[in-house]
Amino acid sequence: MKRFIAILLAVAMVLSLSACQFLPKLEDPDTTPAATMQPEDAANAVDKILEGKTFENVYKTYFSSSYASFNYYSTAYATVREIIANCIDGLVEPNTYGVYVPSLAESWKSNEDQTVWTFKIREGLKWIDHTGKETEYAVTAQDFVDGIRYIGDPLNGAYSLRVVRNLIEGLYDYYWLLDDIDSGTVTDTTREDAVATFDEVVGVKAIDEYTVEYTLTSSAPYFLSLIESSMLMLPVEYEYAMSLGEDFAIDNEHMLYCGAYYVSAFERDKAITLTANPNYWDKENVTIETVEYQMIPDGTTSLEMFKRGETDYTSVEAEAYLSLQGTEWADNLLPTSHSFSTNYLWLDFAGENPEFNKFINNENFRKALMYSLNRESLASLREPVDPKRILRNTINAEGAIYDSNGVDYTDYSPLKEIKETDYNQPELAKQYMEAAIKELCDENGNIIGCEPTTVDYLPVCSFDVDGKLPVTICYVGTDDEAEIIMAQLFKAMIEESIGADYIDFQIQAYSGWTYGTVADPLNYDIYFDSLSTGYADPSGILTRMTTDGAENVGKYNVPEFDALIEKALAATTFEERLQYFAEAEAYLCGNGFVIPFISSLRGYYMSYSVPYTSPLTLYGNTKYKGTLVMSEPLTKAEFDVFEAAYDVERAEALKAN
Amino acid sequence: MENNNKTDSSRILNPLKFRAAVFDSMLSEDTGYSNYSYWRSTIRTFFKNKAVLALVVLIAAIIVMSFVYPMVSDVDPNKVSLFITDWNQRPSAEHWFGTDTLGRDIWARAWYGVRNSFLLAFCIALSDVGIGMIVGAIWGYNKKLDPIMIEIYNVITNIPSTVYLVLLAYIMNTSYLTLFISMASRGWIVEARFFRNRILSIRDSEYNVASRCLGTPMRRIATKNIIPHIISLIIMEAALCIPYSIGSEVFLGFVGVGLPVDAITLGNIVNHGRASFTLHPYQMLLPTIILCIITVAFYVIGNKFADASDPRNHV
Amino acid sequence: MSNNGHTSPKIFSAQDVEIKFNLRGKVLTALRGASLDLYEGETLAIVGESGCGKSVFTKSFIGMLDKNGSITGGKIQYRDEDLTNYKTEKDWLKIRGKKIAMVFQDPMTSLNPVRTIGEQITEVITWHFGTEHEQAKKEAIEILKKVGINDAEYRYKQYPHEFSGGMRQRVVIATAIACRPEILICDEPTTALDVTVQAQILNLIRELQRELKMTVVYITHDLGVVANVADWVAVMYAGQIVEYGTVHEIFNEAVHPYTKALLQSMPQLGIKGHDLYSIKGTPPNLFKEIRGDAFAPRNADAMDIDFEEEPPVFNVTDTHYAKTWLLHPYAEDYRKSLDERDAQIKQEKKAAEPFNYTDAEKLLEVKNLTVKFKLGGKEFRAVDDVSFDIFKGETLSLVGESGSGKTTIGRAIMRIYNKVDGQIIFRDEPITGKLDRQKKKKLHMEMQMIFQDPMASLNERAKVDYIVSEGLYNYHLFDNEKDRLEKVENIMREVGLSSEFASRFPHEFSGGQRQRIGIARSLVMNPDFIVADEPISALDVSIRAQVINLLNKLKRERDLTYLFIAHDLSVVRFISDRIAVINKGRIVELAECEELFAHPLHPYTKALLSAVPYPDPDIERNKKLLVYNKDMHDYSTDKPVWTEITKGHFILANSKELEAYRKEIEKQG
Amino acid sequence: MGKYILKRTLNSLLTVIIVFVAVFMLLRLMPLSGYFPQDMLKETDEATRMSYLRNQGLLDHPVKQLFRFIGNLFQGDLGRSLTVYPKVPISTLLAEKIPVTAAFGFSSMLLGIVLGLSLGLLMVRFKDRWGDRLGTGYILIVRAIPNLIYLFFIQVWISLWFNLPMVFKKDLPSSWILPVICLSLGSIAWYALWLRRFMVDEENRDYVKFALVKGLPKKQVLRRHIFKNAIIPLVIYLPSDLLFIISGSLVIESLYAIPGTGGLLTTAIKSQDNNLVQVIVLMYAVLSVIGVFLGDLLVAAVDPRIKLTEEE
Repeated sequence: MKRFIAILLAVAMVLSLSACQFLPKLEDPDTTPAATMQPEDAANAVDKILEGKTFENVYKTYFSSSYASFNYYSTAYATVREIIANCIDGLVEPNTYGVYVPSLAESWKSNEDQTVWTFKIREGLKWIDHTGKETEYAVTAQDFVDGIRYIGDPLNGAYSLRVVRNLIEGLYDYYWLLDDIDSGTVTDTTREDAVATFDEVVGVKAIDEYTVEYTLTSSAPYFLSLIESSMLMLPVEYEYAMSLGEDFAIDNEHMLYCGAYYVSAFERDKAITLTANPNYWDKENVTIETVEYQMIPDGTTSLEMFKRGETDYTSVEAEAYLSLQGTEWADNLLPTSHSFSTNYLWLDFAGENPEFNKFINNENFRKALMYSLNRESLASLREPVDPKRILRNTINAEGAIYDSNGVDYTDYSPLKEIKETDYNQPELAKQYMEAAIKELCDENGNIIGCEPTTVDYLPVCSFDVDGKLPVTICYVGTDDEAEIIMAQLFKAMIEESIGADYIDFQIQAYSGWTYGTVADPLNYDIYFDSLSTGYADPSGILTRMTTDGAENVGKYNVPEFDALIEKALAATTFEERLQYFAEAEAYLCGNGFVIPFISSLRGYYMSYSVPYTSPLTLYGNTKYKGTLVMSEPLTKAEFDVFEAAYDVERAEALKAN
Repeated sequence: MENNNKTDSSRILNPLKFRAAVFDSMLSEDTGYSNYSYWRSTIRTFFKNKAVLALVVLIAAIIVMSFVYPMVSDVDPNKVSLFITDWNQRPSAEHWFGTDTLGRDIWARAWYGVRNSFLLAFCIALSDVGIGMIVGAIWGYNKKLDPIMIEIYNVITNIPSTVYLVLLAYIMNTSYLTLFISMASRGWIVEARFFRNRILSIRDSEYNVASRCLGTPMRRIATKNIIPHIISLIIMEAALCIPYSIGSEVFLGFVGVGLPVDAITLGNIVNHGRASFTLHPYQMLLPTIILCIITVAFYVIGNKFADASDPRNHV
Repeated sequence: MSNNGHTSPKIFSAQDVEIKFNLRGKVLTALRGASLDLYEGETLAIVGESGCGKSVFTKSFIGMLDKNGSITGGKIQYRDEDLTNYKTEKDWLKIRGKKIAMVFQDPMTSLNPVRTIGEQITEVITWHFGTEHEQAKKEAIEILKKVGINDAEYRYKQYPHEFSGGMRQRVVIATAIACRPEILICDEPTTALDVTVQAQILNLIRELQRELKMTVVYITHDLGVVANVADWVAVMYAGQIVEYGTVHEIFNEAVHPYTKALLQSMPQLGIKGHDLYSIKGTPPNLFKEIRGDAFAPRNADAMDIDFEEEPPVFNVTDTHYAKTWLLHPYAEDYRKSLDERDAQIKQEKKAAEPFNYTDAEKLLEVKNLTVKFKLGGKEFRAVDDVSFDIFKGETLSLVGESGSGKTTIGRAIMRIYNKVDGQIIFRDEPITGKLDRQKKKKLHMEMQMIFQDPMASLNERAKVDYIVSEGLYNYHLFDNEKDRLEKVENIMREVGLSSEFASRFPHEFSGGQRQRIGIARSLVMNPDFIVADEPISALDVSIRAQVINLLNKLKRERDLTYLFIAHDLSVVRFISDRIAVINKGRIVELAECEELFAHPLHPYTKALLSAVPYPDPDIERNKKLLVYNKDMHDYSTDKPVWTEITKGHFILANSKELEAYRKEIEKQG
Repeated sequence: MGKYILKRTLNSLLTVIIVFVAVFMLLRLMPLSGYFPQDMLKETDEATRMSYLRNQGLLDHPVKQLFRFIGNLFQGDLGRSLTVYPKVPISTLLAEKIPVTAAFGFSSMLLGIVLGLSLGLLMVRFKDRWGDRLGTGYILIVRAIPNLIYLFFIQVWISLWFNLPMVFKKDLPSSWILPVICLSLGSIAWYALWLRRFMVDEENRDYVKFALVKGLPKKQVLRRHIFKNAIIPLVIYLPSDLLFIISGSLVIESLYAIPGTGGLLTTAIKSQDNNLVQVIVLMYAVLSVIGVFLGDLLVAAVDPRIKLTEEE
């Protein structure tokens, strides 16, 4: 499951973010001279290509894991995000250059410290149903308030609630009051009474029919990107949703739409058809009439089907990329550009394995691990041509967060140093390991204070440790083929650089819900996962990584980091905030509490769509609004032209903003 | 019928021969002697088919090779390379069947895989047939047990195997033992039923009744009267168990209840190879061919043995 | 043609037919030059033991040899057709079933169980004559009526399992004659049937033959049947016809030693208290080349020439010929001396005194024995309230048709069933229910059983040595290995087997030898009482006498008591002191042997006795069949009781019947 | 007959109950954290999770949960999926998925029976000749080689050679071809194998010899006599296909992206969607006992010798 989410995220990113050229530091796989061209030339070149093209009304794409439900508040499935992004509009949306432009909100403003945001809603819009017909329900400010009302009720089981619940004034207390009433801990008030207080206590209000105002607990300059990324900020027709109860949005017929498309056909686990909304407020910019999704369970099949013209898009994994070289398709391979999702290693600081536990709490050992990873080798699993471009040493992705001066968050010192360090230093790793051994072991290789025992990581595994070197490390991953290969590579490089006489690296593959059975009960020593920068603020990830944060799966204890996060949150300016966050992140990464190594990017793709024609949804999911679909596959040469032109245009656009 | 005497006039008969001969009672008894031997006929019928002989030789060669190779070879089948240039190499002099995604030698892995898979399958066959036979014997012989056993059979075969496979995976390590237990957890009852049906037909045969009249204890009835009659079935079932076990190992790998990732088995190799099949078909080629040879061979051997052990086919 | 005794034209001729089979890589010569002619409307019986080639011979007439067999010599001619030239199925279909039809032994398996009998008859008619289905159906119903099936229209739609054995054989016959064939070959048509039904079927065939003017060929080992039906008899031995003649010639003036031996070994011809004449050894192995007269090794009176030269065919009369050197002029003296000796022996034998019951000691008492079985959820009584005693030293026979419950009684006594009702008392101790180990051991050592099927009752995978000493092992009845071997050797010798046989497996033996091994296995325990469950019914005629003699010998020497279970009254009469007749789970009559044959009272006994075949054509053709029907009794109010009507003569009857029986006895005096 | 059916039904019911209760209770042994998808666990704190579990009734005593489930069952409420398809009523799910799988299952069963029996007949007709050898080879391949291997080859190569779609699409009839063929490969082999074996057994029966002696041609005897008898033992298993029709094939459905029930159980178990698992297990158990039961009824209908009262 995790893999699918990762792929989907990557796919989504790839589709939308076909540009990262505003980051001059990142090397392009093959740098083209077009990068230096003049805006007019670029535009002309693009026009020239587009002149000879015919465009399609239908876009055929695929998904690889099931669409469980369309309930955008409660579903945990990342797959749903793409459908919802196209079917339910939020208050704002990015344009093709990533600049926020009006969507359902015509205009917005915030107060000085960016704690109160007021949005003016577009008037006269109606919700439509799955047949595309207008319903009696109008899209109003109340729908946005009701969205929050919906997620504020524990019975509705809203997913990924934490950020929003903490950010919107009063929502946290409201939520727990209701929960206490449900569980019977609070008896002096009834549920009805508590629910009735929503409008008073929670910081979201419909000032009038078309004005909604959010009051936040802290300054949030990134609020617009949160609106883009979080489905919890989407509107709902409350009366309609309540009338359906639990049936709300279980399929396309039990929900209402207000976006560019509506789901006209839905076969669970099989196919989804999006049809353009005939009453859409921005109808003229909707270029594709129909988007057809079908389920294709694996990458090999999607590639085959792309070759046979059965789909308009396919991702091309590293191995496939190599095998396509020299075929007719070699010209159509396009590099994916960027992913905000970072792959990193969790380390278990409180696990039962006494050997690992001793060592992981030692800084030298953590550094030994850090320096033992040959990230390029790992990266070449996904990007065989230029593995360097997907290396990543930081948690938050480069290019995701900028301060008001346009300086990238990862260029803040001391994060910049970490970003630029080459961690593939086996010699250094060995030195650190020897240092650690000196500190932790006696001369006979016995780990001091460590008795032979049996480690019980059931249901994942159980094994015996002898309290001596080599240190037994239990790496737990999913049974996904690609992840197993990566794990085997980990094993090879760690044992090779640190030495198999110091490290005994054991791989356990586990299927099923890995978090619930592996990560949460600490049934692992090292675990591989990914994190994604959700919106234009490091807090999205970093606040979850504090000592008591939800993302601190390995139960490390980092008071220094916690303090820096406190400071960051309390900072008065956004730049100061970023500075503290950068320091905190550098602390965490530099000391090896987490070990990020590459981005989730997967090498290449092939497509029929013209790049840079859809909104640049950095934090959300692909929107098809504006996308042009050609009748033949895009070639690399064409792509380069588009890319060059886009770079120029985007620079212009950002400058103008 | 011609009614003429057909005496051959050319032959002169000796009148002295027309006298009483000495009667040899043993001679008269011995004419009834038949040299038919069940096992000899079975083996001969079995090997009469040249294809079967070839398969037996082939399978023996493969199994011997799979045990000898790990002993004599110094190639580490788990040796991972960190360099992309070593990955997915095409067959070459150094790597006869190329290397896999992480640069491991497929030739070496195939033989380790054959050994491990075969051992696993063999153990499963042993346990399925062994336990199945014992349970089947008790089941077949004890009429009172019958309704209970049938109920147990129904229940076990009715619970979808994935349910307890996953549950097993939950309570146990991924290891050969887990795989063994999960694969062997069901076969025995199917075998037991098979043997029960066979034993039921033997149970009331006259020679068993005769044994009971002689007061023969249960233990000896089992070892002397029953097992010798179903030994050919046991061999056949065990032989047929092997392709089935290998097949389910592949399937379990597909479902995700499998072996430790470092474990080299044919199932693991084939499942790995499947992912990159369209890209590097040679990676799957050798292991798949060996796997198919083994499963086909055992299937054929099992069936041919069954045919050969059927007295009706002793022609 | 005129002088060969046949009055009608010859329609079929087989000359010097040789048939070989490939079996386990070896060649078996099943037929070694057999010749036979068939004449219109006549009845020929081919007599022989199993394996003599009689079935193979007739199967070759219609091209039905098994795949591994082929005709390697000779000529088969039907009217103008040379059947040896027939190669394809299409050729054979011209005559198979249409001109030459065949009826098999077992009516229970000859009909397709899942098709109605009507369909199975109609399909023959439609196939051979291309008749319309409706018309064929009409014809089929006609034929069904003809073979004596009542309510034919209704039964046409029934399935075989809804018919009794006799009825099924009628259906089989109806199917066979549906095309009005010229030749009907009946392969042991009555062997699988009960004796009372047997006679009816033979009558039916005779009537049909007369009506349809068929030539009928019987293949049988039962000389009684031969005597009943045949005009002509051909005796087969080891793949050859050794003697041929009219039925009277064969029965009264047989010349071939094999024919003579066969007739003499019939228990009907035996004299109680003396050994039955028996043929030694077992039929020859046809895998080997046979030199001289095939019967010579078993013929105690064989001549030297018999071992060296194959005898030619000698004519006895115009209608009678045999293949034996005895008919050679050189052998005339020897033959005469043999005839004289036989006559003398016959005169010397006197029947033994009947068993003296006056001071006989009761060995076993069966009181109100009832055995119930569950079949299809319904309980039925296989044995229903049966009581009798067995006295020490006697042979009590239980006679009944298949399914009458006789075997069940034997097995109940042997404690094979866990639950029986009633009482069985052995030596004054009840033996039903649970017994302790000691008692069980004692019973196992005192009571033993001999089984019917020598093929099934020996463990194929154990050596004879183990089989025979199984009982010894169970109770450690030997001191050491040497002692055990000695015991085995002794008992083997006692049953007439070489002790060398001990290291062989059962399948290496012939049926008679196996039966002797089975007997040895029981005797090794030194029992006093033996339940012999149809010990000879699965054996060939020539072997039967051996086993009967052996049983009698053992009884004499070891002072045994037998409960002899059988369906063949002729054997029973020879071997037993008392006879109990059992029908449908109940003993209907029990009396001393001669008393029962002389004064049968119960209508079932009468019917049974009237149907017993006798190997004499004159008696056989004049016998009157009595038919038993359970509707003869009116037991609705007056229940039958087990009553001793005269001394030692028990009968199951109600008061009204008793009265009638008493009157009958008085009348007979 | 009525009594027999009643007895059988009670017996079957007992089996179903034992299976169901066993599975239900086993499922309750799984850890609570399993009720949450990975992302949800990371995103939520302990208290939120417990609140969710409580609201779903998952914290109640298993026995209470069992009785609640049974109670709802009698009101026609199968409950809602927990993790795989959050909140979607299971009845809706099944109503969506079963028809797809059943359509495939049914067509492949028909294909399997028709082709399998034809192949079996062919093999007997040409016993020990090319037809038989070819069929034996086919059976060998299908039964001996792990199906994953050849199914995969079929999807990649056969689809290419015959220009067929690689995945299933509802309104594209040609996309039905490969999955149906793949699904029926096994049952073709099964029917052919057993029909051949039973027919060869029947060939030695007396009634066959008698039918041949009657002068009927071999072909007719095969069809009218042997086939009719040999099919009876096969008929028993026919209704067991019912379960297969509904349960589908995990491998084939996942290869061809068929939105059926094939992988449903496995996914549900792996995702610890207990509500879904228990319903599916219940359904399968019921279907399989019905299958066995129907098998007996069918045999009784085909074989005139068997009357239902005679069973057991």
